[in-house]
Amino acid sequence: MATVSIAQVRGAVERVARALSAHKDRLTELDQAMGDGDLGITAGKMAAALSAYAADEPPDDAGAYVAQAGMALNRAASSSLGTLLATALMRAGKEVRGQPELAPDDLARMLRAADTGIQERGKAKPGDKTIIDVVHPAAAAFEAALAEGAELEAAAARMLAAALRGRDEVTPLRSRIGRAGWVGERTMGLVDPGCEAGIIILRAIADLPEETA
Amino acid sequence: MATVSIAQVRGAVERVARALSAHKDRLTELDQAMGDGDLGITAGKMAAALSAYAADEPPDDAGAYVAQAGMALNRAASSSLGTLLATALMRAGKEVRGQPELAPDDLARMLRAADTGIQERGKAKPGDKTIIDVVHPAAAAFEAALAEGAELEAAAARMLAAALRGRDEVTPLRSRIGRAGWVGERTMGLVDPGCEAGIIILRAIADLPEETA
Amino acid sequence: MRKLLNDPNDYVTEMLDGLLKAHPDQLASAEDVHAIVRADAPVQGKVALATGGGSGHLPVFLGYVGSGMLDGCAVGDVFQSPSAEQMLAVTRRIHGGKGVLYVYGNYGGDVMNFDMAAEMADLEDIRVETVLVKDDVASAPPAEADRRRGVAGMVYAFKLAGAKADQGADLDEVAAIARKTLAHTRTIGVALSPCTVPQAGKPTFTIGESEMEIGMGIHGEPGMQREQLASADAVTERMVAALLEDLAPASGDTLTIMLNSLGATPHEELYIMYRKAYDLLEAQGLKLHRPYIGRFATSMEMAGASITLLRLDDELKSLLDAPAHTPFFVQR
Amino acid sequence: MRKLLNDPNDYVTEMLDGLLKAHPDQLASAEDVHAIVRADAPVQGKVALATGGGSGHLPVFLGYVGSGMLDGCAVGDVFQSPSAEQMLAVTRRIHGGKGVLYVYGNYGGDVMNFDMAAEMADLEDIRVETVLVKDDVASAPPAEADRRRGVAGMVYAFKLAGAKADQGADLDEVAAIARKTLAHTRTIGVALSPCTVPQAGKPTFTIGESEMEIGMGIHGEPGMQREQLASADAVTERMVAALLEDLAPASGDTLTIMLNSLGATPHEELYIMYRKAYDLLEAQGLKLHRPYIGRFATSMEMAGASITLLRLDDELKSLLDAPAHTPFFVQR
Ligand SMILES: Nc1ncnc2c1ncn2[C@@H]1O[C@H](COP(=O)(O)OP(=O)(O)O)[C@@H](O)[C@H]1O
Ligand SMILES: Nc1ncnc2c1ncn2[C@@H]1O[C@H](COP(=O)(O)OP(=O)(O)O)[C@@H](O)[C@H]1O
Ligand SMILES: [Mg+2]
Ligand SMILES: [Mg+2]
Ligand SMILES: [Mg+2]
Ligand SMILES: [Mg+2]
Repeated sequence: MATVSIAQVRGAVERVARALSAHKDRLTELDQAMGDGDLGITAGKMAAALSAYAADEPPDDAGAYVAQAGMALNRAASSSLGTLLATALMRAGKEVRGQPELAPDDLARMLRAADTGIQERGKAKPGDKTIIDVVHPAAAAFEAALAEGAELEAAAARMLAAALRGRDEVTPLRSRIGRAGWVGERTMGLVDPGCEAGIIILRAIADLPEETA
Repeated sequence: MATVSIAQVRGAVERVARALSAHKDRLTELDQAMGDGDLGITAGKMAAALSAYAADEPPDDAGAYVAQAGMALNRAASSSLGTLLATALMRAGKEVRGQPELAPDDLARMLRAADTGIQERGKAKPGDKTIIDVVHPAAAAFEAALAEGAELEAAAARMLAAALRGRDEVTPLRSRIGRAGWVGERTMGLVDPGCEAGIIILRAIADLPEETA
Repeated sequence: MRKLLNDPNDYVTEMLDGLLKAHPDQLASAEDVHAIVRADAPVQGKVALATGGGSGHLPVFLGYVGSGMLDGCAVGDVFQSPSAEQMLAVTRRIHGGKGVLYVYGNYGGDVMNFDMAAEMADLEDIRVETVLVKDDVASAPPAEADRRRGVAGMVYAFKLAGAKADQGADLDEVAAIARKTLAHTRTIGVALSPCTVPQAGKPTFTIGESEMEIGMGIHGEPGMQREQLASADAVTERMVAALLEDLAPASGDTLTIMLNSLGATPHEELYIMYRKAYDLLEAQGLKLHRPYIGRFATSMEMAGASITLLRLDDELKSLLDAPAHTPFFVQR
Repeated sequence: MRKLLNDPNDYVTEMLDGLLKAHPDQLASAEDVHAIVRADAPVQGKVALATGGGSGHLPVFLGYVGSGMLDGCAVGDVFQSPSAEQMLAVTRRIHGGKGVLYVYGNYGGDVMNFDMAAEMADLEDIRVETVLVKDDVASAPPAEADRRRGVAGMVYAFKLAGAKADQGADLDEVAAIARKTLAHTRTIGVALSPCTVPQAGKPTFTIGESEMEIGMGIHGEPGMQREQLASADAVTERMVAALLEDLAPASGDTLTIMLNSLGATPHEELYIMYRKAYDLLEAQGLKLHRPYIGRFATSMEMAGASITLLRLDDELKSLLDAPAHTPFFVQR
């Protein structure tokens, strides 16, 4: 099966930067409804940091490249989600340290490491209605698809579908973590902004088009 | 010619209180345009203080009665105009100290003393566009009317007509004193709030109806 | 009205009630709760300093009653002069045998009432001197400086005259320091929003969301002009230029500076302005000593700021540096 | 946006630039201007105290860096956590050989970043203890007190732990004082207007002209409920009742109280509220010691106020009374 080159990773970083920037307002709106409304600003800072990062020539270590993207992210945007995403990138990069290119299995391990990293850093669990409810099922679906012999593109599509389902499944629930935890029952029925950010990022990484429905 | 009893003075105090209270909003508006907009509040405080004062049985000294009304006024409303009016009442009362009733000439002297008192306390002159431009011509007209043999009612009407002319003559001018002095040219064409207050008070004292034009 | 209050007519009385409950070791009232004095007044053998004016400007006026600054303060309703009677009550209670200095802002109502109080005090053989604060350069051109309003610069007069009085100086000497301080003090303000006088219940003036008025007074008196809100740097530059033009310090002079919020404007923005003012003044060869940055003379919840400059000589500098201690102002 | 600023992205950096220009004798930066430390850091042989958090709350957080309180502060963008790197820079620079205590508010971003910083400091053999501030009773019921937000009560933790560190106590003892202080500290706030985060350019939330939200957090986090603005007395009564229910002091206990403006609300109104709080607490047989009334933890130009109660024993009382000196907080 095809491998992913560092140039492709760099392309993904650029796509994530563009996607975050394009969806700033939507993230602000969601975060205003149940948080402090800064997620659009955070997304803008992350986008700027990532696009500046991608402007430089990458090293030939894909792992280091991803981990250092995480460090750049933390410097630029240290809100909850910024810090969790920074942690996710650092852990994912660490997982494949030294590798010049990434096989689909590497990508699966990276996604799993990101999921674990987010859970360890933030001390939240699946079902608490956070970005974990997108990343965790996405990692599982990607792994399962590969195990069933799916091609990279197909596995990516299943990953994104699982992520979307994860987001929608927790939408009716009450948020339990972070700022949204303080809002209590009023969060029921509202989309978690971190979930939405997770979707935006995963879709950009997988280079898939937006849902149309 | 008829004299004015202490009971009538008390009636005048009550009328002034009612008139000030009734015109609060107009005074606020005028003071907002060239001052700090508090003249309506001041008028309300003066009205309350005067009506409380008039509620008590007067002594049989008209001069003391008027002077003490001034002191009550200063305690309640010590803005520029409040203080000037308090001074005016104190000086007017002092002028007729010990008298149980007031002849028309006494009233003329009181008005003159009020005019002088206001000028001494506030250090403004006729033409500076202040309440002086109402009180000063009013005092002069009242005196002149009496000298020409007019009855009290006719003299009072001439006094008020002079006061109105005084107000209108300075309206086109630039204010030179107090808060309005800081507004400078923008005061040209605006009615001075202190002039308006002077008219309201003199009209109430004289018990004359409002202009209809 | 976004304000925490009960009956608007009780605003000042309740505020003073709270003040006296909070600081019984430092403050007391003289006859009437609207006459606030140091708890240890009269301080015998010291010239006493009194001020007064409308409420709504805390820490001005009563916030500077305390050791090293003022002995007493007559407290008016919001933006209203106190009465001559209240001023006389303060005067009597703080007089420690060496006379009383009145230092207050140049506003008609206050001047007339303090003049009345001084006449009454004179009848009681209390010697009173008066120094009017007229530091607002925007309120009249230099040729008519006598018509200028008193704003934040009065705090320097309180501080330096208070320090002089603490040294045992006599009334004329203390008055001379107040005059000298004010001769070298200039202030200019900028307003971005109005405030609401409780008894009026509506804003003192209206101003567009993205407008400002440079030179506006602390009761909303008109300034130099109404215009589009500019950047902090541009606003600071204009304010500093207006002050320097009027004060005309020489390169090498030492100034103290006050960056004062009118109320709503946060500390963060004062420091942004200070940064620019510092750069501008340093570039002119001026030295800055002991900046005061915070809320020193407010208009309740008005947004905006004022800048005050005071040119120091050695005497003024050492008086500025003397300790002071009030419920609102502590300097070691 | 009624704010005095330049490029919104430079708001915090320019603010810090002004701060360091204003107080070079008291403050310095460590590596990055967003890491503020005492000018005399590290103080050898003293436990160092660090905090951090978003900007827009002055004097919280960096305003309490100074003698008798904190040694350093990591400074985030407005309402944004600083990064772990900034915290590490502060930690390194203030460490005087006796360990570092982190005391900061319980917000997700801050917790994650301080945890990362502590892990990194550990690799450099700097011992770090962490105490989270969770004093806002409106943010979660008592059973979930661990989820509560940290608000104005943190100032008491800074003050008392700082005083303990000054006595030469070791890290565990200083941390224990911070924990004990916070165990006896409760805060509740009420908001009357939003504020505007410079980079967002619009108000953090909307609230009607005559509405209030009791229990709202200092970044506009939702409170207990939105309702019609009531009188100052009624609002104070509800706030005090909520605090007493949670803190449950006994008659005869001594409390200290903080009446804190969120920004725009003027001192005058804090004293009106203090008056009522005083009457209510006295009526319960509680004694009040050393009230703090002013702006201690703000949300820029938000209108509203918070009340904090801290139950004192002799140890806490003497630590509260110890002197302190920062550019924003002077106690003799
Ligand atoms: N402890 C946590 N664990 C996992 N996800 C979290 C956690 N805290 C917050 N999040 C996610 O972050 C999102 C909010 O991000 P952000 O706006 O950066 O937070 P804040 O402004 O509160 O620091 C939430 O919607 C949620 O998905
Ligand atoms: N020095 C003065 N001499 C005479 N009249 C004055 C003087 N100052 C103010 N006034 C009058 O008082 C009016 C304003 O009264 P008021 O609102 O009480 O003043 P302020 O609010 O400035 O204390 C002016 O319109 C003017 O007529
Ligand atoms: Mg957020
Ligand atoms: Mg007026
Ligand atoms: Mg007035
Ligand atoms: Mg946030």
